[in-house]
Amino acid sequence: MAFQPIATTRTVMGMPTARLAIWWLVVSEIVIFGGILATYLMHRLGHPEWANYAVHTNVYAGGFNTFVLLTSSVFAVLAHDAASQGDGKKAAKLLSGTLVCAVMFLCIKGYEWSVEISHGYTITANGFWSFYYTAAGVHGLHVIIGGIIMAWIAKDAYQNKYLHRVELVGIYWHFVDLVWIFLFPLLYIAK
Amino acid sequence: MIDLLVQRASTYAADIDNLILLITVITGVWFFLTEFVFFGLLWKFRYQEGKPAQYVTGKEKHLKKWINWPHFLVICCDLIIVVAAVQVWYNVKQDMPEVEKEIRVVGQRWAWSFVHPGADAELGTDDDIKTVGELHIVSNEVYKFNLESRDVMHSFSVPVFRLKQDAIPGRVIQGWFEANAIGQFDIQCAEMCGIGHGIMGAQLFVDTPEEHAAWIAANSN
Amino acid sequence: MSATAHDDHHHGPTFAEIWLLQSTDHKMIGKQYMFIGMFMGLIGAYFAYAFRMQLAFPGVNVPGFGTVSPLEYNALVTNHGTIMIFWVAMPVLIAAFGNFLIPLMIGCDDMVFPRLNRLSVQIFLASAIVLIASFFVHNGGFGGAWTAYPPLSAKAEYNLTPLGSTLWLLAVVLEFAAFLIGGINFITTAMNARAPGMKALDVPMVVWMICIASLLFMASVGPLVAGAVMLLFDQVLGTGFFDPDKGGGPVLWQHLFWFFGHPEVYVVLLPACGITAEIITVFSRKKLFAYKTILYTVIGTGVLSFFVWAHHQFISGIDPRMANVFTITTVLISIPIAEMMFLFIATLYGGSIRFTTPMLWALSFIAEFLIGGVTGIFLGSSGADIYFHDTYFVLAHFHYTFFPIAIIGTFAALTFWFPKMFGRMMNDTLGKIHFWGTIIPFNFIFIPLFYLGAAGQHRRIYNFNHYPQLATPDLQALRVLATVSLLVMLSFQAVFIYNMLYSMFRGKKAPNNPWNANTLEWSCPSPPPHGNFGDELPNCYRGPYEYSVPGRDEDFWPQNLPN
Amino acid sequence: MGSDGESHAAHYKKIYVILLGLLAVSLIGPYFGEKFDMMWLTLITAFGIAFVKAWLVLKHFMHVDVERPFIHYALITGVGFMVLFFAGVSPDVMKHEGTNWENVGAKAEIARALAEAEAGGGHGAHGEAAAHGDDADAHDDAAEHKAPAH
Repeated sequence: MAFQPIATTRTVMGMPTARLAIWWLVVSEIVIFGGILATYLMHRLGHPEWANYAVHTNVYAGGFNTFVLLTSSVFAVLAHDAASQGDGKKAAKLLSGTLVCAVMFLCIKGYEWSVEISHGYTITANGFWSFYYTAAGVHGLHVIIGGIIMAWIAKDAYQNKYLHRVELVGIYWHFVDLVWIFLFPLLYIAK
Repeated sequence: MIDLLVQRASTYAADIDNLILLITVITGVWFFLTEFVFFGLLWKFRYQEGKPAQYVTGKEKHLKKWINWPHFLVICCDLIIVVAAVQVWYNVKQDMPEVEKEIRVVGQRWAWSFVHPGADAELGTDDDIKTVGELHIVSNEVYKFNLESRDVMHSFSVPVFRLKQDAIPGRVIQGWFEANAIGQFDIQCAEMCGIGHGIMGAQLFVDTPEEHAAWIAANSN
Repeated sequence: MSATAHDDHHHGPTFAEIWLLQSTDHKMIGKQYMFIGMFMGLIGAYFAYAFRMQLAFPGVNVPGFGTVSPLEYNALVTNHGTIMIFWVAMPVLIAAFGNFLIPLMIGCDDMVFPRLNRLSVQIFLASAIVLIASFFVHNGGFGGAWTAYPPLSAKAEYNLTPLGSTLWLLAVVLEFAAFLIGGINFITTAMNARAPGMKALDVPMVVWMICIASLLFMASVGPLVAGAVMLLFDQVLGTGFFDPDKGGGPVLWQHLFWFFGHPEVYVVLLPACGITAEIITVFSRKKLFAYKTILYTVIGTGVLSFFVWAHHQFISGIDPRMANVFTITTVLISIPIAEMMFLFIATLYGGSIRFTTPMLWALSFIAEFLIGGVTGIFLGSSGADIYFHDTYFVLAHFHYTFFPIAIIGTFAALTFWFPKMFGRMMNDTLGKIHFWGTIIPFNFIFIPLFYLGAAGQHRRIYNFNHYPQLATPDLQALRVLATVSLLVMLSFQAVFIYNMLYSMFRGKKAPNNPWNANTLEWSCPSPPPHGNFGDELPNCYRGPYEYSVPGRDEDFWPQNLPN
Repeated sequence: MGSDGESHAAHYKKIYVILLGLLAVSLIGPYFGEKFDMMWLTLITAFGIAFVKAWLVLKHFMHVDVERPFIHYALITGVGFMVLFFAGVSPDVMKHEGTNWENVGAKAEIARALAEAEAGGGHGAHGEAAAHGDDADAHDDAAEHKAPAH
């Protein structure tokens, strides 16, 4: 790294600085997704008619996407395990497994959305679909950003450089998976 | 205290003014006391040659009590203020006394329009009188208003009544007032509603029963 | 703005580092935040000048602006508020002094993530450019109040500034992104990169305050980021989150906004309190009175600030029963802040107070903020707020809190740390002239506005002769007095700008520790070189406020001295 | 972290299998819950299992249990603020009337949508609000079983 300040190496709180920062990033993401989900939940409880709209969400696509994200999470944690033993190549291969799952997740979502939009359930159709696209959209954006950063880290890891970052992007990735674990029942199953 | 600036023209105006007076007295006492102590300390402990500063950690009992006692008294004053405020709030905003007349107030981009009950004192009948920019009411009668907005958020504010309630598009909000002073007063919009927010005033006419009857006769077709 | 050459840095900061925000040095980034903030402050002051002239002399051709149309008036008022809070108070108080002071005060060489720090200032500059751009689009800047209540902010047919509204919202979201990244950097640095031997209670109060402020910002901005995405979709795509015709509700935005809004005012208040604590201890040569209690009141205020948000909405459509809950929590939160003010005043007891310019600013912060705090009780109690909501009383209240925070706090910090930031001393007499020239007119602006607010004058009305009860000569005289006082105050700012620019290049050379203070930033050369403390970083042996310790010949005991 | 490397990977794979099992249950549960109209079954399987899965990911993948305690406080505080936000906002957004106010806009919207669902409803084909205007032309083809309005 061009210039690494001594400050970054200090661990007064007993944990590496980078991991501390990632946890703070996760806290700030909790309040963002928390804001969307709390608002969505209020509307779902206040608008019984949304159940009729929610019927048209494709549970099978959502369920399969959950399976895809869980698989990507297990790849990420295996990659972290490999990185903690210094095996950069194996970590990079496992991270690329996560990335494949991420791309698959986005493709399924793309297909799912195109079907729904063709049926006329656009974001401006009604309140439910507005929240559906906003929540899943913000989550999808986080999957894309996470994927790009993970690809960068995997490239470095392949040359055994900055292996500690594999764990960091893993924590972020597991959080994005966690958000989907809550998003899936709220959007798809609550009929 | 507020009545020195703005006339009291509704029954609960006095309650709100007295609450404001109570808060003024309590906070005024604490404010001047604190500023006095503040400037006193500045003067007493200003830099003087050969008089070094003391080493005070803040754990000394005799000094801490000078903080804890005022702090405790501030908490007591706060409780008094809260109880008084919630009481006034309950009377004005939550409790609805038995209503003699009902009017509809509609806020829209840049004018207030009113629907008066008309001769039969019943709202919703076809003899209602609709006016724009003018509200005619009788003094010493409890009026209930149904406040709504057609487009953006407005706020129905009658300073002489100490009345203020935002009009939310999509909602009907009720409130009440009882005038006890005759005259013509201002109605203002108290929520930013776009380019014409400044010209959205209306006039409130509090009439005697005779004047009101004459006005109804003149206006019901 | 070329800082003197750093000794171990083979050349001074390059042109790109200064002007194209390429530097990763926390001190350079701090100065960049400060100068962007001050530039935006000039724009905010210019807007205030323009609409205050319109209020005092309705319809006049304002010199330097022209006649103010109602649409322009709304845009001026809205963007004055937005700029002063998001682009002046936060960058200067949190980002500028946070960036400059935190690494120096906890004895490390830079922020833990220097490149992330550079990214945050670049995003912040982008947000400032986007906001300025929103003034020049069709129909001008967004005019729906800085709180941007929908449906006015959501529908172009209502606010008539479709481009301006969306650009305004994008600028605010970019500013949030900059401060989220910056905030995480501050908190992680302060937590993990402290000097060896510096326990949690040895950290200077301003570092605690800036970190707690960043924490409050990060925890409260989440729902508003979600709200901003919804409002953006409402504006651009036509969704119905806040559109009553499509089942949405404007009250939802109010809650999303004020859940962020109230912690936000404590986000800007706490750094100013920290700066005041640093300065009054140095210039009264006194230990801070009850450091731990102050810390608990700060944490208490921070947590409580999440429970009070609906006192902004007592009469704007929430359920009246909720107002009682929020009255209680609002009056409750005045207690920790009152306690903190008492403890600051108690710090002066037994001191040897020197009235230098920074001390005058810090003391005036306490004196003026008390007025702001006291008038908050009127607005926090629901019964009185029925009358005062959205009147000039509210406006005067929050100017008595925001002005001490953003302007007095900034001048206090800048005059105090100027020697360390630029390596030169400011002229003290000019400093005092500027102080009195700002403080006295400030009171003559806002005391009349309290009076006007009590007389029932409501906010954001550009011409009061539509209201017979408000168009009386004596009320108009008060508006003229407030405007004239504003003109006087703005003219005195020229004294400050001259003093700052002159001193930056030709001021007297500053020693390392001009004020004989204890904290670590005074133990390194001024301006500090790249890497701050040269070859090895200092250790910390005691608390930051060991002044006038009995049995020592000198009345200060720097943190880094072993004995 | 634990004994030698090999058992780690196996440990993570074991957790992964449990997660997949829970996912299957959370899919089958609501299917039966709807068929036999057992609302509680849908709730428990869909949401209850979501919390269990969340805890498994937190514990085993993010190692939050071995993390420093202040990280736990930070995460819990974040979630706590969202619960507080829900509590403070729901009386105005979830409910459509209260003391002295009534959200006629939302009620009208709900009534219209439910009436429309009823009109288009009947067993089988399911009407829905395609374009939001009044002329809702139901053209939904995928016949799904009628959803219980919970």
